[in-house]
Amino acid sequence: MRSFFLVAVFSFIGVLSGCSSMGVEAWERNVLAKDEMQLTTDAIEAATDDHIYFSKEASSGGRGFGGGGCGCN
Amino acid sequence: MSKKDMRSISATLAAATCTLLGTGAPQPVQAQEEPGWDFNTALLYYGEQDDRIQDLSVSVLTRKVFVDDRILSIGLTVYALTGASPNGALVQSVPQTFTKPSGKKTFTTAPGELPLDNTFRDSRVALSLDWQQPLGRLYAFNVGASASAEFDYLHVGVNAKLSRDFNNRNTTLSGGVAVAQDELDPVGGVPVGLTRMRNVDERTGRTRIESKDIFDVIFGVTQVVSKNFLVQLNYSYSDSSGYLSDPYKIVSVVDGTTGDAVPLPPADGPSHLNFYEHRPDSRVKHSLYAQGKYYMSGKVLDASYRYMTDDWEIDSHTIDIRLRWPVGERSYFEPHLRFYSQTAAEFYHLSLIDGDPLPGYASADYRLGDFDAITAGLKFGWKIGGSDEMHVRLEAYRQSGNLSRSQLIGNQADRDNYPDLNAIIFQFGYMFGK
Amino acid sequence: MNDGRPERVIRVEHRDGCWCGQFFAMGGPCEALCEVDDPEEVRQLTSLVAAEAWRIEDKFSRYLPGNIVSRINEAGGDVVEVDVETAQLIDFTVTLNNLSEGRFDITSGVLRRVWRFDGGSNVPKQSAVNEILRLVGWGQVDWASPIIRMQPGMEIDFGGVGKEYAVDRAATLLREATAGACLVNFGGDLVAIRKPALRNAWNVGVEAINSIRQSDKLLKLEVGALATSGDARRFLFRDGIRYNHILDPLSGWPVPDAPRSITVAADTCTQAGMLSTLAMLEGARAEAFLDAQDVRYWCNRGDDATN
Amino acid sequence: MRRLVLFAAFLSLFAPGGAAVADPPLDLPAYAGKVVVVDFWASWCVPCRRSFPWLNAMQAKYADEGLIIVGVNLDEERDAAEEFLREFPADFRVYFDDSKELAKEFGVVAMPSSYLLGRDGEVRERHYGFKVRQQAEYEARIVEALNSLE
Repeated sequence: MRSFFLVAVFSFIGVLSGCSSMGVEAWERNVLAKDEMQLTTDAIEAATDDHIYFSKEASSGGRGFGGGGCGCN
Repeated sequence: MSKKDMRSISATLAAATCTLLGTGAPQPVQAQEEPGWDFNTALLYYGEQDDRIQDLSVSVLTRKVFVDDRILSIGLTVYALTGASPNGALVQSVPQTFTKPSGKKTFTTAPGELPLDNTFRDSRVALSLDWQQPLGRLYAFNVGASASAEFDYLHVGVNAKLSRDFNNRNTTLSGGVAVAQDELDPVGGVPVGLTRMRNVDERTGRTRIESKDIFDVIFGVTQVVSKNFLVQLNYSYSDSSGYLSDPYKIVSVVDGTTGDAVPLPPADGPSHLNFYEHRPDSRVKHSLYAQGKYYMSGKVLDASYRYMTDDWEIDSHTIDIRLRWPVGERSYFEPHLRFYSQTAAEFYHLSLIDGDPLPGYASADYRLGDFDAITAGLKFGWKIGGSDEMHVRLEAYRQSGNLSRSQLIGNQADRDNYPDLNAIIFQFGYMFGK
Repeated sequence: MNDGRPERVIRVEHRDGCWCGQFFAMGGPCEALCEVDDPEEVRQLTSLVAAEAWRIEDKFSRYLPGNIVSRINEAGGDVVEVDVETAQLIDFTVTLNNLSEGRFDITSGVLRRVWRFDGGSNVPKQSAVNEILRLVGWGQVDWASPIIRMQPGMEIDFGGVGKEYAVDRAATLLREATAGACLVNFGGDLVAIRKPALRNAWNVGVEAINSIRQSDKLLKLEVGALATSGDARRFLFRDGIRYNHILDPLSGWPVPDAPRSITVAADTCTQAGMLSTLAMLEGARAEAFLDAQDVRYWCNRGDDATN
Repeated sequence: MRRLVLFAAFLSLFAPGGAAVADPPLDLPAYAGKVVVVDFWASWCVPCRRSFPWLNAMQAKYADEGLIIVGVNLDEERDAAEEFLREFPADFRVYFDDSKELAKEFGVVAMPSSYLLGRDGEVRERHYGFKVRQQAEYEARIVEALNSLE
């Protein structure tokens, strides 16, 4: 299982290194400008989920900066 | 009046007004609405089965966009928490008595039941502030602060982030730092790790307040791949130091052959031998987070993967998939699946063996064990009025622990020492004023 | 000439970082805000504005005996010759009458004899409406500029256009008198003359209730005009039906489904005011009408529950 | 009523938003001797909304001195552009660059992108994005171009 994930991550990095040849023209961003195409569509939902999983699991963050708190339950 | 006739009216009127006033307007009108505040509000219920934790919270996130895309966001969440949480002790075939964290009373767990500490009745208030603004054409900058308070816990933090666009804005690199300080002031004081659970009114070996410092760094790349495909990759580093244990958690001490908890002579205190847990005083985490958003004729696939590893030897994988599926012009469904898997911390011990030398660190907290979790949910959102939106979300969360036979001693194999955690999440959200 | 109306005085005060001259005209408080440092100069500029407002009020108010409106209304079927300014105003209202297919009508004021919008339940009988409706209709007026002749009993009323006209006239005077940025505001109908230098724009509050939240919108007006038609407080309520005060001269009854108020932004106050009035007369189609006009507007439909 | 209809028919030639008529090709060299602002925009672009009132004001203010503003639309769908124009009417020429040829020629890298062409037809200034707080500076560049002889 883990090796699968690592392959996924490295192939992702490989894709990114080809950055300069990727992308769209300035006028081709109508889809990317939509609310539902933003990386975080609902900030409260994201924060809520982060807090729930922070309180129940040993991992947190990754997306951005988390909110904190003890999560002691 | 037909639409075409209607349109001609303003022109006719302008001409007539010009005749009346003897002059036209020297300049055309320029009026813009001062952007107001927009609000994102939510009511959330999180409830665990078997009378464990129930959490009700209300969140309000308000945002104001100032001239030229400078944005102020203020968030406030109030939580009300009740219920019980496993204290780390093992299930036994006899009743077990424990001293409450306050040190003033005891409670007893029935035979065959997982010992739960039911003193949780807490409220939490969390506040966040964020200011975001472009710097020139290609840079953007944001600073933020967060604070939260519980009756026994205080968190304050600040963060800053800078990003720059490259490659005709198709690539964005960003970097940020955050620092936070947390302070614990638990009921009955902070116990010393790996010492025996105290009797009622025993006051030795406790400090009142402990704290921890957290330092985070994040680097991210966002890349536009095509007109409808966007990816993000983040690396984050997090360093916590200070008091990282949970002052309310304990570890059972058992007989090396039977696996049963070691009984203590009768006293106004615990019936069996338990130690307060003790975790290292520092933790360094690394995570890689990748997210992709893909638009396919109205539907949006949002998939992310996170790999986390730390020096407590916890590795975790998280996969999160959402598919936003529009229904008509004004509503959508969004199924959500999340898979999580983690390995145990190196100092995770279901129990400690009586007579063996004490390990440096030990915790039986189920959250540091080896487990898998799955979340499945569905969200339905609909637009009201111009751009206001409401949504409801219902999700189920299940955590199942992985204990191998080799970790269990004697009778432990006959008891469910790592029961599944089942919870539901319900959220109602309302966004308005955009 | 103080006949029970407010005294004609000018007050100058410093407000929101600039000098503001205030006076009372046309049934409400009026003001001129000027980005001019010298309060004495602001007093002089305000006098200019106030003098024009009072002149127009005296000339076109239907309450003042002896003025041109009274002479026309009391002619008893005789011919009256009007001056150039009055003729231009009448011509203007004739254009509006045409544009609105008869629903904007300066002879409709007599309907107020049977309709009293005091928030009560005094809805008139159809027979009373029919009776008064005989005296309404620009089509019955003989108008060949500058000669006017009306049926006895008919009345004209410039109330629907006078204030906006006065704001524009005052703004024209002010624009010539000073190089500074000014805002002329006659009870919410206003013109911004030049963009203020100290701030980016004039801040103007607009009563807008398009959604379930009741809040005032704050507008940034750089230059140009805003005018509002309608008044959320003037209505009748009977048998579960709310009657607004916008009367349709064709039927003699309030326009169904008219918004409570509409604010329009346009180049001149007269244009803004007329567009908002015409939109009101469109009733349920007010927004569609304004959408077709390519203007910015803020429509207040409020909550149609009882009070 | 007939009078109104006739009048209306006459005025509709000048009515803003009358984009349904076939779009004549944009012939920039034909504007030689004028100062031209070529402003590339799209309906989904937020700063474009802010720029329209300002462009309208500039066109009205400097038309007599020889300023021509051309708003070049780069939307993929004409309907979206027309809806935008209903909300933010343009009092200057709007050209629909359906083939995006003009955008490629100018090398548009941001939305909006604005190019100031002097009386000689050469590009004098490029502005990417639109900042309300830089309006005065944009205006000063236009005035400079208008005042320069060649």
